[in-house]
Amino acid sequence: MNSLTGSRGPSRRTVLQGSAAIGTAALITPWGTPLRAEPVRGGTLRVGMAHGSTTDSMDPGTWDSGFSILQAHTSNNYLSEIAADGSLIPELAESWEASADATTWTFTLRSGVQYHSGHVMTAEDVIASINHHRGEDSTSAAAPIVADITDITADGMNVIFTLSAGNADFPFVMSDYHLPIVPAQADGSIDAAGTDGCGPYAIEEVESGVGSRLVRHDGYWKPNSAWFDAVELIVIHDNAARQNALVSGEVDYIDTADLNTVHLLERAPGIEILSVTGTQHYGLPMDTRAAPFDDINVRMALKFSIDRQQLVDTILNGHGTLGNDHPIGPGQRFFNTELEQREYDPDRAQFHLREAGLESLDVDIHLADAAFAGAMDTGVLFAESAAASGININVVREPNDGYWSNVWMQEPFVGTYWSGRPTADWMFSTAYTDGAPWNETYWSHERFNMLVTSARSELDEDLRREQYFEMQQIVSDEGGTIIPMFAAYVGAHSDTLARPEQIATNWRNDGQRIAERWWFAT
Amino acid sequence: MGFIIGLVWFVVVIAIAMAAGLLFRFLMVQICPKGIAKEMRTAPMTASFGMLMILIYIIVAVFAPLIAPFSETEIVGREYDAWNNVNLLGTDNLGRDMLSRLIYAARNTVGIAFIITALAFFLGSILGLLAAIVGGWVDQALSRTVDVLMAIPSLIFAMLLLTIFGTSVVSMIIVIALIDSTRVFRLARSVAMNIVVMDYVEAAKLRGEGLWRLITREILPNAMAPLVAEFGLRFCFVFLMISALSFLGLGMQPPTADWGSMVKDNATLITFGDITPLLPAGAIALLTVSVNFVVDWQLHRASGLKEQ
Amino acid sequence: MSHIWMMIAQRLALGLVTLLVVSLIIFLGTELLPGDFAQEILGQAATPETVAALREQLGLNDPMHIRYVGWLTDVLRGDLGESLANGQSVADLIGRRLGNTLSLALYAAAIAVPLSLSLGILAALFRNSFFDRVANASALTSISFPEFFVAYILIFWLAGAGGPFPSMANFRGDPSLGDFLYRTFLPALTLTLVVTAHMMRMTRAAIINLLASPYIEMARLKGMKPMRVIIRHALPNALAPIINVVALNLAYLITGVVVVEVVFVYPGLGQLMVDSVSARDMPVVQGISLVFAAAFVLLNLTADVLATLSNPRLIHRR
Amino acid sequence: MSDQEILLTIKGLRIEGRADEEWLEIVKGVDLTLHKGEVLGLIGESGAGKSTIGLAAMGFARDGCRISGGEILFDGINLRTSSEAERRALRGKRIAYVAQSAAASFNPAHKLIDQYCEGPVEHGVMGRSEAERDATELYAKMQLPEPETIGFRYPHQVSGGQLQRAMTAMAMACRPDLIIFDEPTTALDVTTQIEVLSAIRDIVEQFNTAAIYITHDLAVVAQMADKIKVLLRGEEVEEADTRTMLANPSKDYTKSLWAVRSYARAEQPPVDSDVTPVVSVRGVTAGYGTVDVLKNINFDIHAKRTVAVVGESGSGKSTAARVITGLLPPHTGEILFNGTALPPDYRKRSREQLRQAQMIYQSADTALNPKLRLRELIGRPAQMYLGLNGKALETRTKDLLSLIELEPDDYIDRLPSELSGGQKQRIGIARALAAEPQFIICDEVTSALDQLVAEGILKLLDKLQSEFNLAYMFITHDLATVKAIADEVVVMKEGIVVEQGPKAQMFQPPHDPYTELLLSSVAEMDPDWLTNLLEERAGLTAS
Repeated sequence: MNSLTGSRGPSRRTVLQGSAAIGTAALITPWGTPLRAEPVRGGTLRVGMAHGSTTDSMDPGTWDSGFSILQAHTSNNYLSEIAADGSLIPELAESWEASADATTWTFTLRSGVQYHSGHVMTAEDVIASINHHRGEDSTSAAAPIVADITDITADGMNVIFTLSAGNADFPFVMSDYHLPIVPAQADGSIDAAGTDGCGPYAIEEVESGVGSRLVRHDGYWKPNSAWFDAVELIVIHDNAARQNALVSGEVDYIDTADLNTVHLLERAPGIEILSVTGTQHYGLPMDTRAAPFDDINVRMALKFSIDRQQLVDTILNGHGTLGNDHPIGPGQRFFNTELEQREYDPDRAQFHLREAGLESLDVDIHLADAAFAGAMDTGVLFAESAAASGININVVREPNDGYWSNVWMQEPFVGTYWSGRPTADWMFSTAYTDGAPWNETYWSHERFNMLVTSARSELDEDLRREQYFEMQQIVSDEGGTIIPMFAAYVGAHSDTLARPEQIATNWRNDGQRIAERWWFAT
Repeated sequence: MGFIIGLVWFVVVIAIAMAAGLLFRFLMVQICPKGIAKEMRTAPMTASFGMLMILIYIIVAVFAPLIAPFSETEIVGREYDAWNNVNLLGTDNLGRDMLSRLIYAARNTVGIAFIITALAFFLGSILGLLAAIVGGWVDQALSRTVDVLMAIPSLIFAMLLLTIFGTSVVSMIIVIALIDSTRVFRLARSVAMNIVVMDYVEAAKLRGEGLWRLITREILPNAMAPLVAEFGLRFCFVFLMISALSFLGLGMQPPTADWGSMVKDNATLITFGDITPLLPAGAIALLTVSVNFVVDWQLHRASGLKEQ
Repeated sequence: MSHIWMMIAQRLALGLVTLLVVSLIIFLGTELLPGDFAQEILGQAATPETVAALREQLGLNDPMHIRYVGWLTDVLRGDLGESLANGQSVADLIGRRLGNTLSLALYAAAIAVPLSLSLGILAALFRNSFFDRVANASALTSISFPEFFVAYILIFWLAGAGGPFPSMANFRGDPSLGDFLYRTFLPALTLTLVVTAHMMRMTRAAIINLLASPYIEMARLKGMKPMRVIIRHALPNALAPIINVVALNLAYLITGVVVVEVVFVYPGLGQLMVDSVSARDMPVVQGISLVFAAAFVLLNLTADVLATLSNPRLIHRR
Repeated sequence: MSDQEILLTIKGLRIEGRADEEWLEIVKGVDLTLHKGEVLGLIGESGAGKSTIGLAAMGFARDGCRISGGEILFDGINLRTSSEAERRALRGKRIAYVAQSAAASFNPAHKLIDQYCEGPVEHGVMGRSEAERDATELYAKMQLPEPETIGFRYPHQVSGGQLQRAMTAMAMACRPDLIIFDEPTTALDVTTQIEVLSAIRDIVEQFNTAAIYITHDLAVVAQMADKIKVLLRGEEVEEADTRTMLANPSKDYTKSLWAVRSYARAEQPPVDSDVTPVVSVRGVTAGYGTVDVLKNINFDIHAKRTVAVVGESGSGKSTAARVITGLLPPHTGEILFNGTALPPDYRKRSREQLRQAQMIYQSADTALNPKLRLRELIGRPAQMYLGLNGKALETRTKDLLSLIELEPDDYIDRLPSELSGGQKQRIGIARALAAEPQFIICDEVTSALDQLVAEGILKLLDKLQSEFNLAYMFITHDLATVKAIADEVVVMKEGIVVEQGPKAQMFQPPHDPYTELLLSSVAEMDPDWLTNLLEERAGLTAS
């Protein structure tokens, strides 16, 4: 049942969707020409995964680790998909259409899509899959992103979503990794422990925190994809062990290379580095309600006293770009190209310090490498560079264990990372608007909040751009987070592995679709 | 061929070490007052070498700021510079001078390890001796408590406690010392058990001596030899504990340099054949070996075995 | 012999009390950890609503003592409960991993124990010789390197590009014995290096400690060869401390090898424990603590029984 | 005997021992000749080098010692130039050794028979089963009970006297030409000693084995040896055949050794019955757990008097001391001190009560904390009880050192390890005196000492008693000591007082049978004493 080629590609009738490019590939290809060859079928792809825990479960509402997310995209399909070029394309939906105020969305489903178990996908499956995350007593991590959905109904192969407020970017939400389409049970729920899906590979066995093995789904509907016979995901926490496994040929691909030594890994024979910069960024959020961070000049002083270039060179080993204290990446659609890049400037930092009426400043920053890889070192370097303008930063090492519950959003000055969101609206309304669940700086800016709401349902592209530019300006100058760098996703693979010309930048592992898009070179 | 070169190096290093040990012993015999000189003369080569090394470590630790070419945290070059004229041992992952960090780490690591071990011994041996001398329910209560604490794997227990109490230096010292003290308790108690039956302890009890004096004057001096031996090993295990904790993300607070964390931070380099991480690891190993050489010698003297 | 059975019974009873107290300490410790399961499992994605809902669903809102007593009653009924994270039976989760942990411990012990005993005996025989000092110094050096570092060095030499061994000790399904021994050789060797020094030094010290005994002099005056004096006359009397230190190290091989598991990607109990602690997955944490504590108690008991059996004065009372 | 073939010749033997880093000569040129079947007694005080010479006869030097000069010829083999392997082949096979303490010298991990068979089997003299049969035979010859099965016991399951005999049997296993006996009976009770001595003498005679018999006890060596060599500080004093030596010692040192046993303190007048005794033991029954080690013991100790409590090991005499000191509260009965009852547990006693009763221990090695200097060892009781400090304490400490006849300035800062055995025991006495007590328990205070030294201690105790009006309780197994120092005697056996009364009465017949056995078992300086005694006892049982 995979003869549905006709419906591939964007539907011109859908609003906004066609131009939803969120980034261009920023490929570092030291070897010159990209790899290209006719894809061939066969072989077992063995992937070394940096993140995977014995507490991982099959329930989509709990997916969090790199392992869960890659496995999700390998064994499941979603309503929409972010293509390698960054555009949003339909996957299990053939097309979608919005009402004029963008509050009602109608998704037309692809027919005849087969699950690994042999069942065929229905509209009820979609409703059950999304409803799994909704409701008062939802325990899903995706609960906030589906909170706006007030109703879902089925009409044959159409599924109609009613939203509480207009959202021009709603189809993007449907590509979220928590929202795979899985079979509904008789009572309208889904089997949270089940492994069935309609993605390119079927889970053969899985052990949390250890790994899993998936075999090709013969009935997969998507043509010219899923070239491997099988995929093995192996959790290898230790950086050195993971790299050893790659170098010694025990895995073909590792999703995370140790940035400290990536330059050495690069020299190893037969190893290629895959480095893409997208939306992932590291930040140092300050609680804007707490002294001294409630003073905008103090925040500005800190923003000027961090040496961004040094961080990119040292912490990222060059695999990233400078951040400008707002969360929108240079490749994204509404990236503010007019905003001046903030540089390390001890004099201006001192100026702002004096503006705040301070001679010197002593602050604690609470960090753990759980915040992001290299967070501790970032703190150390920050402390060194800030010392020049009379700012004493005391780096407090917090345990990795429990960092997100006890330190982040608890202590006034911490570290954070965001893998980013495909749209500016999604990003801003997740972590910057007043009352957003993860507003980590407790920042409240009237004009900014107003702009977010108005831009969300704004249909005019230019007006929208103008508004997003202003939002970035506001966040950068007045916001509570120092965002010094956008970090590349750095993985590595053996040269026996061939990859398409364009690599997705929205996420690591070729947009988590490596198993579908890559193949073994012959 | 590599093997032969390695062997030659090995022999050369051993020879230099032996020569240094001999020279040191000779010097000490000349310099020291008569009593110490006499003991020094009995020191075997290994012990002399060990003492020399310990002395060097102490000097390095005490005079770190004078010896180190750069400061502990200063960034002086780009990251992972090779060995060169300015940074003799290259730079670390942030571009700090490796040699300077090694030297400062001597101060931090040895200092903290010493405090931890000393605390563990203070706690463990006092309680162990108390249990042995008082006996009865005090002994039972203490021994059973220690049994329970020892039944929890130390690394996991340390992780648990450090997560609860935070990873400041103080809590690290207290937590590791506490966990280590259970091992010391067991040893101290079993050693003391053999001493409390001695007539001189009975005599002291009959004299009406208090507990404190019984412990400090009658038992402790006679239990010193095995305790000192254990001290040598425990002292070194503390480095490893800190290092393992650092591996699990709970080590020393940066930017403080300590060998355990330095091994951890640079360890991945070894998989590319870079020997930089061997330096802090070697520093730990050399101190371990040195301390234990001296301890072995002292034990040998205390054992009364006369053969050489 | 009856007093030995008495001792075993007594110690087992005491061991049960130890397990109970350990479970209580671990429970309280995990409770004291900042954050609970609901927060940890949702991580950065947690919102107050979802956390509250998850707590409600898993019964985490019950008071501490009720949860502990509930857990305890289940355990006494032989039910270790289910993982909060993925609903799997704790017994199953632990069972699989315990097998792995025990196999690796056994493998390492099978190399380390004979090796360290022989080295210790030889060092005692050739005490203060060049051999003794080199063996001693090498052993000390090997324990003074952090475990993960030893592992990296071994991987660098023996695995990686061109090395004969795999750098990962993971395997799928039931490997053949040969395959198992081959794949887990490096972790076993790492552990061997870590524990050998302690046992070797104790063996050497325990033997040398006896060499001043009159019965050793007697054996020498009977014209016995030095090797026979050590093996036949000193060793049997030095067994108690040696057995004790072996037991201690075996316990370590079972309970303390999380770092080696991580480096060699070996699915053992240590990794499960660390993950479960950081997720506050209480039933799993409790289950593993019980296994670890039981291993410690049983090994100690075994050591004491063996030490008793090795001493005729304790088995054959007058 | 001298017409027989020479077995062992030692000429100009020099042995050095290491102290700190120096080598000191401990045997300084000793000559020795031994014929086949001959028994030589080596006698001397501790430090005379007798054991060292005995071992050197096997070509063996203890760790920390080395043979530095002279010649050792055993049956034509030069033990100094032969290889270690050659010497090893001789040891156990042609030259055997019987150690002082069989309990310590038998390996606790192996059965007696295994240890017996090891020598013959390893030396290739006979096979295992033959050796086992042979062992049974020798055990029977050594008059061990149940000779067929006793070998299958572990050493700790066999009594001390039996062990010593089993060890002699083991030494005989390869039928050696020479056996070195190193104080084989010193650790035994007197009654056991006789059995062992006679067994050894019989078997040596039977196999015509040559022997070197090392001891500090003249009376014992007189029974065993054909000739006697007296040693002093590594040098020979004189050598002669046994009878000559006993009757006519030529050197002063030898004479002084012979004279030791003559000391006896002056007879004390009887105490008035209305004087309150210092210590009074009333109906004491005590023990460990439910087992009573003491059964209804009564005796009094008066000021300026010495009560000797006599008995063999296991008689309960030390337990009595523990009851009096309060270490072991009795089940029933009480201890009166100057007429008032003491609390049974020492922890309940007042500091004053503790001060009044002091104790001197048998082994000064374990009774003195090896890590404390004399200043603190002796000064501490004075500081504690009398509140002395600083200058006063130092003066008092030095006075005490003078009292025990040690030069104060020289000794006050020494450690116990820097003293000789006798000096250590004096420190024990000084420590007891420092408390200025009325009553001192002396627990076997002389049994670990050489006789000359022991006599010095006894004299000192005697002197101190009259000087400070002390009451002594003297625990001993040695009747000679009793004779020397006691006013009253309490004889104990298995926790019961079998006889008690003034000394004069005790040493006069009629005796309790046990007292009689004890008295008759004390070896005398008569070469025929053992033979006569055995004949006498045999006659008694026969009739």
